[in-house]
Amino acid sequence: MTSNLTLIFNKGTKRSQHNFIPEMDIDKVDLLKIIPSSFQREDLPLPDIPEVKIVRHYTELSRKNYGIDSGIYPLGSCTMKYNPKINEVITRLPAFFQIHPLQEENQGALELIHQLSELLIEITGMDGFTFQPAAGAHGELTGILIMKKYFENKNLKKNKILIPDSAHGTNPSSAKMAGFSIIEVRSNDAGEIPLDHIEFAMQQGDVAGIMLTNPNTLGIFDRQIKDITNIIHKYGGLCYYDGANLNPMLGICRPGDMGFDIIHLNFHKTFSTPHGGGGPGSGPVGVIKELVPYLPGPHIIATEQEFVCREKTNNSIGRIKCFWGNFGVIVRAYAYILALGAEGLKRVGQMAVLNANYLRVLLKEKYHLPYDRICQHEFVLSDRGIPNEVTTEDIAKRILDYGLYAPTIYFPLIVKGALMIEPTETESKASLDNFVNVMNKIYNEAKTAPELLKNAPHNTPVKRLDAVLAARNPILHD
Amino acid sequence: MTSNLTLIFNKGTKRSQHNFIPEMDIDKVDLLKIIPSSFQREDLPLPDIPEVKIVRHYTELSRKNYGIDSGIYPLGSCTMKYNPKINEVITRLPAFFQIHPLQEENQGALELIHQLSELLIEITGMDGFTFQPAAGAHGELTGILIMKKYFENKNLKKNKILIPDSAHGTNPSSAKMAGFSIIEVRSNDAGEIPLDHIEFAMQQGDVAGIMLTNPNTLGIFDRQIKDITNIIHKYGGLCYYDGANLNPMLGICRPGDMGFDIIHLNFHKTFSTPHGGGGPGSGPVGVIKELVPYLPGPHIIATEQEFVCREKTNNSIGRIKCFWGNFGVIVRAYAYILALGAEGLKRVGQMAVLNANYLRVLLKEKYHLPYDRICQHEFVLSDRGIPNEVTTEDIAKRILDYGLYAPTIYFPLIVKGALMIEPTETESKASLDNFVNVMNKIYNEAKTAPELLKNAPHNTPVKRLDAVLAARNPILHD
Amino acid sequence: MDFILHDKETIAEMLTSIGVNSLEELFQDIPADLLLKKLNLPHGLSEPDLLRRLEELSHKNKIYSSSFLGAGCYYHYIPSLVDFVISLSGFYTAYTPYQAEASQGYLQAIYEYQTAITRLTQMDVTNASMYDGSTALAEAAIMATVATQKKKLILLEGIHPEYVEVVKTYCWGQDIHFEIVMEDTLISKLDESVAAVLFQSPNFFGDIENVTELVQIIRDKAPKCLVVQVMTDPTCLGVLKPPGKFDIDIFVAEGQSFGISPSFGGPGLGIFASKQKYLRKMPGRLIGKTNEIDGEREGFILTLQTREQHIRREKATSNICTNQALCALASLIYLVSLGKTGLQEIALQNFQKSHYVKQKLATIPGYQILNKKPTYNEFLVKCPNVNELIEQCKQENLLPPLIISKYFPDMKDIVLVCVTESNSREDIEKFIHAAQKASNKNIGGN
Amino acid sequence: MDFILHDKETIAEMLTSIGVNSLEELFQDIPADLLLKKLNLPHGLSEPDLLRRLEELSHKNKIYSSSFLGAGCYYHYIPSLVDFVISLSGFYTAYTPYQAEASQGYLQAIYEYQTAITRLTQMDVTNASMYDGSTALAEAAIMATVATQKKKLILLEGIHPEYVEVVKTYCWGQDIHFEIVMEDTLISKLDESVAAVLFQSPNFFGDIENVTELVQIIRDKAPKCLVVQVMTDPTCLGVLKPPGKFDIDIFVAEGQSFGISPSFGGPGLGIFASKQKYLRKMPGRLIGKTNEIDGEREGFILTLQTREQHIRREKATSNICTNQALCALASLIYLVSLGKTGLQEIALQNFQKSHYVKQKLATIPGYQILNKKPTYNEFLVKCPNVNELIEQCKQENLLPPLIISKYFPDMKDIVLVCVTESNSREDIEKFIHAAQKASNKNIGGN
Ligand SMILES: Cc1ncc(COP(=O)(O)O)c(C=O)c1O
Ligand SMILES: Cc1ncc(COP(=O)(O)O)c(C=O)c1O
Repeated sequence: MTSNLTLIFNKGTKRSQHNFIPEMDIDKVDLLKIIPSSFQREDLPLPDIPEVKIVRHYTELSRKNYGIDSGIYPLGSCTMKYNPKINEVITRLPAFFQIHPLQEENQGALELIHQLSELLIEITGMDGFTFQPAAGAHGELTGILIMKKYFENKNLKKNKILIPDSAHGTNPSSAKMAGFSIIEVRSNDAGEIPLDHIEFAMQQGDVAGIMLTNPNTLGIFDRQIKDITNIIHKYGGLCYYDGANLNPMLGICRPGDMGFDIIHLNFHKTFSTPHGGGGPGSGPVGVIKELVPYLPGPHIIATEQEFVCREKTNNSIGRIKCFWGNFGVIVRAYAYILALGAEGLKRVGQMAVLNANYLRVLLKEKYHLPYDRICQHEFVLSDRGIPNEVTTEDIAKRILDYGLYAPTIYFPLIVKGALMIEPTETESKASLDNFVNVMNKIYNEAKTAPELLKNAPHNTPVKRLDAVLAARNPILHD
Repeated sequence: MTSNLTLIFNKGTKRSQHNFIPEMDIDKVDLLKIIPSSFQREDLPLPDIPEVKIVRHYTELSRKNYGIDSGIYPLGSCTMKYNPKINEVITRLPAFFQIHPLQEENQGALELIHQLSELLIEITGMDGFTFQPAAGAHGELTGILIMKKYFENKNLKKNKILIPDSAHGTNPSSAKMAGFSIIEVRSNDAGEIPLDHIEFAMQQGDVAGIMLTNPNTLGIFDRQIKDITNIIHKYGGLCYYDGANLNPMLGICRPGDMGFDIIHLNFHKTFSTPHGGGGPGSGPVGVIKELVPYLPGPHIIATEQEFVCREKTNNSIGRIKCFWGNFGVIVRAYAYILALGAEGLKRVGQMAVLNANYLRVLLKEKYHLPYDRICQHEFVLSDRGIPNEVTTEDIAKRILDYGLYAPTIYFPLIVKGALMIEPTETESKASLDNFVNVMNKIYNEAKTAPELLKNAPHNTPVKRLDAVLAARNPILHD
Repeated sequence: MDFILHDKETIAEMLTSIGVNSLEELFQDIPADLLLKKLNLPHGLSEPDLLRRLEELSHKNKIYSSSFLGAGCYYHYIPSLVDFVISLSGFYTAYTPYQAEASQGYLQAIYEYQTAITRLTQMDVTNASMYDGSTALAEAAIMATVATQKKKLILLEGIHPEYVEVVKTYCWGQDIHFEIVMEDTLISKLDESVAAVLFQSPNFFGDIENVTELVQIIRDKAPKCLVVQVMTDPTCLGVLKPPGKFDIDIFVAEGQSFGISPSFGGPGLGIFASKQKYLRKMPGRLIGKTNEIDGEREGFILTLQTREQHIRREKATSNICTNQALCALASLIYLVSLGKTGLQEIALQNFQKSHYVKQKLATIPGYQILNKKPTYNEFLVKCPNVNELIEQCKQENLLPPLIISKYFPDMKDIVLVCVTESNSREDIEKFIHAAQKASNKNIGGN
Repeated sequence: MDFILHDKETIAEMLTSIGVNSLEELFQDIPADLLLKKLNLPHGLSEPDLLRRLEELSHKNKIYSSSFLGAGCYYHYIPSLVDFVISLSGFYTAYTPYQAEASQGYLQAIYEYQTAITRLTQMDVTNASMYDGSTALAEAAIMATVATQKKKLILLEGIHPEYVEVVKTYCWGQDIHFEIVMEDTLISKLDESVAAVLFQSPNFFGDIENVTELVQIIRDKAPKCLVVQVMTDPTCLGVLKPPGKFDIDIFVAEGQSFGISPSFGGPGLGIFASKQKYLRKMPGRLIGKTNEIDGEREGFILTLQTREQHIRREKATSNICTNQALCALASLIYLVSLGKTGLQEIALQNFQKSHYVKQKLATIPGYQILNKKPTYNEFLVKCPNVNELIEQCKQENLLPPLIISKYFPDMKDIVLVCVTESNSREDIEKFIHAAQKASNKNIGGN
């Protein structure tokens, strides 16, 4: 079998590539005088590739990849929204892009971080922020470590944490990395958290608190949220808010007001910084006043004259990442918030929810909607009732054939064969109608021509790939 | 018939678009106090389109368009070569991109133009340059006007000009715009210019000179070029060099040495500035010492301290374009020449010719090659012998089906059913081999399945379009 | 550096296929004495060295924090979408869309450009672009002489002086005669022999002409004479009545204001539009909508090519081949990004802000506004001390207005001030301040 | 501004389809007292106003003409191809490639990244990226404790102090103990209970360790102990023997030097590689090559996901989800753009240029190079007058070296100097000159 793939490594020539090497303008000394030969490598198995070939190779690859500029990207829980082009310009402003994290003359950067903190405090209802975390999960770890430190300081042995069964995998995983063991909370039929379970768990005395997202991964706003956080607080616990689903709440309702003590945000979801095919992200963590001293340091303080950097406090959990976090991403989020302002942000929340509900009512005509009620940013369909044993995966793959991207599948785990759909506010009605259209066609195909789905996709650069083979015999590089 | 097309104008909404309007920070006065209502327009039939839709619309259109980053672009006479990415960065350096043509503090720009002039003088063997012309044809007009002025000054009535039948359409057209009438020179069987014809024409006394390109549009270097220019000069005429085909001559042979008096260059061909889908280009004109005073002004002069701008001389033909020419394109050409240097430029000439000849020998196995000899930058096949009345156009359209672009067709006019192929130096052997492969496949298809060609293309966004209909009933806007 | 792809082995292999022994043999047709020994040029530079060199060179130009200079090249905010779109390599690395089926993206975009321009100007037809405003005007002049078969033109005083020079060069090429006349003598100059009257509005001095009146005068006196309008900053069309509503025959403009960087004056964009009846006399490319030959779908294609040089050679309507496609695309993106709301508002802000500056300057001792007609974003000011004003502007890091004597030596102590939406209130206050200081100095006897 | 698409009419229509009467009704599940009245934030800004604001803010940071500061973040020339490729919207506007068939472009690119990194490091396997060098090291530390089932780590003195802090935070989270030891006491600290020894080379002070010896010592004394190497500027691998040749178990590095802008220290790139045998213990995404289920073609897919949080939840090898994909892509483009020739030459220039500066400084009275081992592009210098050196650098528009007492208060009058290929001869002479002036001042008694 000859391969259909040509890796960039097969595009080298025997001609040395000098385009990117500055001319050496210092007299050379024998390298052996600097470094013994036993420290030197013998060969460097990288090819020399002409510039033209590199450009064409990656231009072609980029066209074999779906992005938000191609169309709807309805991955539930991922908030794939349009990334404003101006932000790419702003983050590349030389005096942001070229500055060194350890340089002294950095007032612009410190001011930006400080201002952004103030803006987020208003948006979320928290009292202080750190920007070190590089992504949502990293923020979770940071937040949960703050919990840990808090109880350590109080000399309380609370090494368990409540996490609903609808939670994202990063939640239990992050809690585990902070040394907690997880108590899973089973959601009730309404997709919400049963208060009595929580009360019971908290009564045991070894539970630090709860980690949840609201609206949750079903897209449902937990109506008893205030009761939940009250119960946790009643027993001295802390409430952690996974901000991955904050988008529909912008300008509508704040985690701080819901009673949360610690939250993380995903700039690459809610605040429109590009996902970049899986990062870089940014996952700032906000806390209530009492917990501010626990944040990773250093902190930026505004004095009358300037912005200064205070080393971390004694209570701080310590550094969670080198330097200042993913500053380039932070700049984009700051620009986005300034661009939208109060009204714009509220509009985001409203339109995200409008779009989700519009899809929900149209799609539930053919597809099973296990939690049939007003949703927030997203909703979850199931594969129940799809004819001819067509699976959720089959549907997802068939969607690709229509030139669209598929929803998140098989998550949350509490819905069998889940299709989790989040359109975000940056889809037009025409785009939503088109998605419904495609979904309806696929439903009909499932009835009349199921093989079309079971062998899907057909119009993509490759047909359905063998995940089992990949895992059984991992080929991870050439 | 419902249209398959959605124009951007159909993507508007009733919501005003404010993203790109700065906030008004000056007290407004009633517009009627500034300008009477009879001067004001009633309506402005442009839509308000949300940003997301604009981005997606043009992202999609760009993907429906072949470019040099997609692969070989073998348009003969057009020198479609790779456009270095760094040049796009350089031309956007703020102190080039943002400067005003009438600002005083412009020493960097003047120095650049002056230096580039020096570089081109060495590359072409001329003595002075103007950068006002915006494209090749504009350069031709400029050059021919210089001829006109020259003879006017000498009080000689020379209103005819020799142009070979292989010449590009712009040559006769430009000459006409300068008030000349054209004497077409019939090429001989070797594709070259018969000396006796020229001699005869010049003897008539009313011929100003000749306009030609060498290598010519057949890709043939006229071996008697020196004799040609000598004859013209003998009769007091001037020789104009159409520089569109200079690429294979870089570092090999100079128009100045061939005996030319006036030349234009196409920066967007030879000097690798992007064609941009048909401009902007830049067509600087170079002349011998005697003609320098005829160039459009102002001229840039280097004094000891600075670069200064001298108004045009009395002999100058006058301005040919506002300001300094297409400066942004000029910057790219300058960067390209500095990047390549002496060796790099020669390499361009050599590899361009190597690639063309490689294709030539491989393609002539199946296709008819009317002028079967070593070529320079390009060569011309004909449709003679293609089976089943398949035409040049059919072949071109079928090439598109293989994901490549087609050669220039039906030009030069002296080859019936011409396919004019110029690969340029920036194609790899693999790319050339692939092109040959496709051409051979197509030849076989012409034999065995001619309908495949006659109905081609099949894999493009639209099938073959009706040019006759378009011209009969011109629909030029919505 | 270079962009060569072959290593030595590949070159050898290819030479063998060709049947020659060396690269030199490929140049066998070139007489030996014409073969160059060696280009006397510096060695090539790598990308980092090149970038450093060009950055240093660029730093010899000055960038100002704000500009009060216009005169044919304008600072307007360029939406981020413009550079995003024109940087898509499917656009900027393409050639003229000869193979329509593989170029539908660009063809559609230029068809959209034609649509935007006809809507904006209310003219019947527009081409796919000319080099710039000045050459577009020259081509319009020639087109008028062809359409009317007359060889005489009248240019109304107030056309950009560099445009006038370009028109002059083109006209001389074709033995077309022209005269520049003042508005008040226009009537006396008009007769049957005139092919066209060319005028600029808003004109070089900022005046917005009463086009209705002007056209009336021409039509009355010389009914067959074409009326050609040129404009250097068409953002004013966000508010001003478009040429199509004034019965203009040919309208041309410099499109640089529509999303194209100043870039030392080029590339710009020649906008060219005319009445339907002159379509086949028009220079330049045209994109048309058509159908598949054997299908149902619509598509776009280069059309009416029989007007063009590659088919008609010396009988073509113009010699233009490469035009300014990417700039046309930029201007399309500009127009659709701003939209109706945006373009109206931009024009409004230009009116309002320049009006504000005009009024402020008028209150400073020694300054006098010279325009008697309404103006858009430019106007003429008589100054107490021009050089001092320039100096003060530079000290405030403002790009100073044009000293009009550069073009009109007789017009002493006068500047052409340009104010656009890109001048913030703060910039404007600085400018007023500079003007004040220049006035004080003068009064102080400096 | 905003990025909303619906006009009022559309909103009304959609509300009707949904069956509610108002937008407010969509939030019916939210208790009334939780509904926000109004965000107390400024009004939104348009693009021009936003850009102006951010430009002004950025100008409060200083850009220098050249830098002698490294310490974990480096200035290397970034080829133009890097920004070109990562700006292709198919890349930067995509999500993690969950739907493999519609994401082959990115999947292949990251597979190529994995290939480039394994070739460069000669390690068996590498993941698709971690957040940065510091967190990669922390994850390596945790992975070592999981692999060995031991809870004790040794960190060799010389690891970037901020990395040490991060490792400390992560270790505290999991009750892992660690100790920082000097090289000469390493042997005495090694025993069966140690999960891993972590060391940096070239280390924070610039020293290149004798890795052969170091690994030997560890293997001799504690055969089951893992050896983890970290690196902050892996361009040195153009010349230095790679970790895979030293029997390193886990290798991590900060990849910022590979084509990623400093950007105030982030985003960077966590490079993570290990021996094959630890593959299933590794954190992070992995891209694998596979086949079509029903076809002949090969393709790429996310694989070994059972290690990951979205499947394994609390039993995952790590909590990482979003990683640094676009930065990994940037580093891939950097590596293939430079190629073998380029990377070797870059490393060579870093060696040579820093050596040059070292030697020059050593000749200036009062300066003393403190490194006893070979160094790459950073080294420690004892100065006659640190503050004056910093001042002089600033006057020459040079970003001064790190005053090491920032991290190590006991180390007085010492700077960590970084010299890379991006420092031209001219920059270097300026720096030497600054050092000289600082020395003179000191001797002059200032
Ligand atoms: C609900 C939820 N929580 C947490 C995360 C983790 O965020 P990140 O991917 O930025 O680490 C995600 C991301 O997919 C998520 O959807
Ligand atoms: C031989 C020849 N001459 C002149 C020209 C005209 O150049 P431009 O298109 O830049 O006006 C061309 C361009 O196609 C050409 O190929």
